[in-house]
Amino acid sequence: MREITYAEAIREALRHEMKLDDKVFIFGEDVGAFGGCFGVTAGLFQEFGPERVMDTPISESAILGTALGAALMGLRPVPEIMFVDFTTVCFDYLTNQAPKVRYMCGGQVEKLPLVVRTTSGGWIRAAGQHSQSLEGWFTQVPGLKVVMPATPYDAKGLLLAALRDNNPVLFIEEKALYATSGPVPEGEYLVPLGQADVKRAGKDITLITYAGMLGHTLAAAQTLASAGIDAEVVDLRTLSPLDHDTLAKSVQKTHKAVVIQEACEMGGVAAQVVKSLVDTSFGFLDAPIKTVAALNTVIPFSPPLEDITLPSADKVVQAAKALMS
Amino acid sequence: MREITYAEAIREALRHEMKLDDKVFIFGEDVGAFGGCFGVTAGLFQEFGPERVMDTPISESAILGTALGAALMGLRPVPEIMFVDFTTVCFDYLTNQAPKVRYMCGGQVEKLPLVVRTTSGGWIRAAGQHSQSLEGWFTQVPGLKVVMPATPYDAKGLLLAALRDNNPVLFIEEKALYATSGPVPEGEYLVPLGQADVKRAGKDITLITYAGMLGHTLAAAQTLASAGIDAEVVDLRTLSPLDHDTLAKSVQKTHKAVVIQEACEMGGVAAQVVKSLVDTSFGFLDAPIKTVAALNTVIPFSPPLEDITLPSADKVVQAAKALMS
Amino acid sequence: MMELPKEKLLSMYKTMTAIRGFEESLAEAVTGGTLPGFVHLGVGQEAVHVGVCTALRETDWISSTHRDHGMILARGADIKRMRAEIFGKVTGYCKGKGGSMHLAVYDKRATGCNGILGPSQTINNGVALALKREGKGNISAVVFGDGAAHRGEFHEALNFAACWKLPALAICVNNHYAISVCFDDACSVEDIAARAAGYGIPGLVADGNDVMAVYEAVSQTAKAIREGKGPALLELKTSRWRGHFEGDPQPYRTAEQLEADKKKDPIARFGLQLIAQGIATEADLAALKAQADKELQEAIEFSDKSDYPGPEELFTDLFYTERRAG
Amino acid sequence: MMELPKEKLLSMYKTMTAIRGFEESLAEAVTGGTLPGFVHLGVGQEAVHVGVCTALRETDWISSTHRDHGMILARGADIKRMRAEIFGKVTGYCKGKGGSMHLAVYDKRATGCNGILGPSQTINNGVALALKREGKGNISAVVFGDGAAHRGEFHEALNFAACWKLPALAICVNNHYAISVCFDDACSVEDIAARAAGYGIPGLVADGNDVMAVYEAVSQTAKAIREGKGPALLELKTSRWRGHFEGDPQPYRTAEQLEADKKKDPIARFGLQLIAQGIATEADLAALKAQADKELQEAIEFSDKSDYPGPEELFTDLFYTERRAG
Ligand SMILES: Cc1ncc(C[n+]2csc(CCOP(=O)(O)OP(=O)(O)O)c2C)c(N)n1
Ligand SMILES: Cc1ncc(C[n+]2csc(CCOP(=O)(O)OP(=O)(O)O)c2C)c(N)n1
Ligand SMILES: [Mg+2]
Ligand SMILES: [Mg+2]
Repeated sequence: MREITYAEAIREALRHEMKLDDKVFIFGEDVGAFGGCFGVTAGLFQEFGPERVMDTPISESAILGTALGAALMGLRPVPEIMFVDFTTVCFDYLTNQAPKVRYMCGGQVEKLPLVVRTTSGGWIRAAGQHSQSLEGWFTQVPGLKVVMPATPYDAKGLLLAALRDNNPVLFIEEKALYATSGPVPEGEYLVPLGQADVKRAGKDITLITYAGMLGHTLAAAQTLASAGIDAEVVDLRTLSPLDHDTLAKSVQKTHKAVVIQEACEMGGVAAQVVKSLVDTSFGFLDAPIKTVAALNTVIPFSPPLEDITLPSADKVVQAAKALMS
Repeated sequence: MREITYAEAIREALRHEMKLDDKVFIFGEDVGAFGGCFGVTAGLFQEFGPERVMDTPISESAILGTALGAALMGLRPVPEIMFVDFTTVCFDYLTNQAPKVRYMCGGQVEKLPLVVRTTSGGWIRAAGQHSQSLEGWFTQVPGLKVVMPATPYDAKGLLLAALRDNNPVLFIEEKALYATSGPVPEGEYLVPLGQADVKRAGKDITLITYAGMLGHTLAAAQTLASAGIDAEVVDLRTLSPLDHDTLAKSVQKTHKAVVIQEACEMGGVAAQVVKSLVDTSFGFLDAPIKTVAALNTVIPFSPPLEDITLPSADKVVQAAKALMS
Repeated sequence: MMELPKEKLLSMYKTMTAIRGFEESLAEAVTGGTLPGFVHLGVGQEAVHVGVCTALRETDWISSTHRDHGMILARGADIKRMRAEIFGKVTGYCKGKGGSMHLAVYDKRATGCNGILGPSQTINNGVALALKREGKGNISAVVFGDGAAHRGEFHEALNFAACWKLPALAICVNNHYAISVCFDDACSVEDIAARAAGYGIPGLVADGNDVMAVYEAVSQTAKAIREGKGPALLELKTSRWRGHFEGDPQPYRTAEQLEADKKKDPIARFGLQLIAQGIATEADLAALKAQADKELQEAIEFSDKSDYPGPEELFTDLFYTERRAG
Repeated sequence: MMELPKEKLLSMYKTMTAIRGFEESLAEAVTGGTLPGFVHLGVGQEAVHVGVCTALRETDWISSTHRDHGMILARGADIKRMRAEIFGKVTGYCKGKGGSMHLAVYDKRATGCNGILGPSQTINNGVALALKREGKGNISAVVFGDGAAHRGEFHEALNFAACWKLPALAICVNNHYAISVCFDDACSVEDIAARAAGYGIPGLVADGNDVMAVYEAVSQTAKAIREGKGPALLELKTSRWRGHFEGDPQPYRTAEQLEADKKKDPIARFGLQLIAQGIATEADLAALKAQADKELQEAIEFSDKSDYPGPEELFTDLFYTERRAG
């Protein structure tokens, strides 16, 4: 199969859906002729014109409010918030508004097709306010779906599924993955929301991860294999709703688990994963579930410090080995 | 000891500190002559005047921004956000600003004395946007302390400690507790931040809770006692930093735990507590840790529905009994 | 006034009395302890509700505030289902899940109130954008208070709407108070409408106690918007007669102030106009009020007899589910 | 211009060249691949930096933007520690933890840049409030871009400051672009300063490429603020010469536009003024530039030789800790 990048896969999903359905439209800061801060929407303005791909003022609340109003009217907006770090200035829309409006009006609004795209993660030396992994806030919100793809294949398939979902979806893309490549079918396919994926089968220990840490975790699994440890790697893909079943199935087989996330130890979804496994699989666990995560500090600018702050394949290997011994 | 209400205890702490230190000042919506939406600041405007107790326009971002700027300059602001549900419109200040400013400037700012008071919780028939328990967002933020007192005694002592802390503190008060009474010393005393409190000693099972659910949990413990189950009740008091030691100590004694929170199952701090216990005390656990929490839905207006959505003493009893059998 | 047919004018009067009766019956229910939660009553602001809704087309959209049961009634909503919603009954418009603070009636294109002040102003842009694409000359109006005009959303929404030339009408109902805080202490200009200058859009002030003045101001402003001239800001000056919420002791204003406000009673004023212009007699007006009272009684009975939603409603409507045909 | 002593004028010139040299050396480092992260350079905006800082008192406070290394340099910060910070070294002002986007120099009362557009505008009110209480006539200035003027904070901050009559000066540096988005497409009025009308405060526009015009506009506006007249909004029109960040290919503007902008070079312009008025010769100016270049070279060496922070810095400064005496 042809290989394209994660960024191209996302663009392909957007283009596909925009061609099919003229209710789908994109807007946000610099998404137009500029093609987006990370180039994801490059070419779409040229292809679909200024009615379908619109630049906005720097007004994140107005971006999401406009999107929500348009979705209420049956359009299918795909607004972009440049960095997930900026969701803090339009947080109400992702928590009190979009996820609640249908419930609070007793279902008078039937569909609410709203996919908010944003970007996450570190390693670009952008310091404390442009490097965070903040998905853990959003997985606490009933009524909101949260998706974080780790591969180009999943990025395209999950985004297409999100665009058809008729619910508010927060679609978080990993900056560090944009340039990574992988096989992606040309045509249409959906990766259903809410299903985790076993990215490597194994029998000795389950490594649970998502988004940018998948690559590091697979590398760790490779290293562990050469040390005789056969790790299973589960990619969550959708963080809310969490796929409790796939997690349980894997851990009930391996009896051990490490959760790996780029978010800091006190953030992210590690705690929710641990809670899920304690709930479903306590009797199957041979050892405590461990977490590999960023340190509980602000992400520092200085490159050597950022590198120690964020998690690494090495730390995954260490954590897994400690559990196996 | 004399008994006063939770609201009076908070007011007493504010008054005490305002008398001692004229850098301390209060501002927010309707906190002035009106005395605050829940009457907590009643009388302070009259006592300290309009320079120390200030009404603001409905501009939550400006409230917290002004507070942060004043704190940077050495004042000791105590802004109020009327409902924790409204932190969504000033979220950046509680996540990207106050908790990070000292770190990102490498400690050029030494003290950052900023206590943000707000209110939490349901049972007042205020529906989906005025009834939430949202503390779980804030306990994911390095650099921010989060406090939620459950008794008048703790409310006063914790607030005094927060006001002296020189760090940003989010002080979340429980609406349903304002009118509840308890013994409170007249003078000054501090309840240190970061220390949980065993509110009832017991040997069979640990019930971990905080804020508004403490009363329900103590009632459940009473019921359990008559069924021959001796429950220990731990009140977290400070949610961030979490007191891992007290939790571990209790569970290593009882071997069983239920976490009780008013936040919905996917929110709050239950998952972080479970993660902490798995980390510290896995080998001591006889049974999975269970959670009693609100349902994963929007809090409905209709009273009978709200009552089923929120957790109750009954559900605590059921969960504890299920673990004991 | 002659511009509107007699029946329309009489129906406006009736709606104003119906709104007042509706609100006063809620005040009684609070006193009687039968109404759950808290309600913000719009007594004194009926000219705003009826003037605005008379000027808008049925095909326009409108969102309003926590003080605007009246706006939704004036939009033509069923008073029975309104009452039931406020009492948390399953027969309410939102099946009892929203209550007073989240009342919305989508089939009347009234998206109702938002519990968070501000967002309705930006959401209005999205509705307006959809209407612009539809291209039928419909507009979307957002109604908000003088207090809510200080939220950041006010600014982001108006600049955005002006840049995109959206058919959006921002209506600020200035009743001079935001809970206890007097407008003069929370705003550095006399008229919120003055802020329109910052966006290059029209900014108008009208007497919010005069239903015909409201009607005319909204009609004219809306006309320009329908023609594609972009958004506008309209400020309606009025006052609220009751506390911010029922039970508010109002230490922040004097009995004299309140009495002066009440002298501007929009219903009495409109009644006098109708009589002076020979459109109605006192007896006609009394009959309209009696009719409204009767409908209110029926609504109260309907609501009282209705059930609360059952536990099966706890999770419905949270996520989209395919509806069965038929 | 005569108002300022000759040494002051020459030092202003020198600072402008120093800022440009500093920024250009960073551009080189980006090209050379030695600078981590991304930087936003202020080349072309030196008149803003030096004009503003010359007009303010040392005891005033100022916060600025991601494009304002120059502002902090103009405030008198040590160029060595500035460079070191931008390269993530422990000798930097923030021990390398902040970098370009969070550079702050508190001992010069320059709180620097905020990575989130908007909050600095409200935070400025708190600083101003403290200065008002102090009562010494000091003011607090916040500098933000034309793009950031569309965030809700702009509105909340100005209304708040106006209500409380805070000694706060809002300076909008309008360089006509927010990343790729042209000001005309993101704003419905010609001047951000027009928005002052919505708050009843002065709103002024000045030529941001003319250092003396900036100096005078800020001085006069600041004077009124010091006298207790409340906040003001000042807009400085200028342009940025380089991409939004280094590496930005700038497809959104033509080479001709850019050349036209560069013709307004604030440094060349100021130099010509100084020569025309007999304050300096070309040789004097060249000598000032040479001196600035030398200091830059020293700063580069200092930074290059400095260490990165060690792991012991990972958690320091996150929470308050008592400092030991001595
Ligand atoms: C963001 C936000 N802040 C505060 C509140 C609490 N609150 C509800 S109504 C109100 C006063 C609103 O005043 P105004 O906009 O003038 O409307 P009025 O009540 O006068 O009709 C306040 C402060 C809220 N709901 N949302
Ligand atoms: C709330 C927020 N939204 C978006 C950004 C991303 N961003 C950084 S700088 C910038 C453009 C700013 O334009 P302007 O304010 O005009 O300043 P300039 O870059 O022209 O100096 C944007 C969109 C941000 N940092 N914060
Ligand atoms: Mg009002
Ligand atoms: Mg700009």
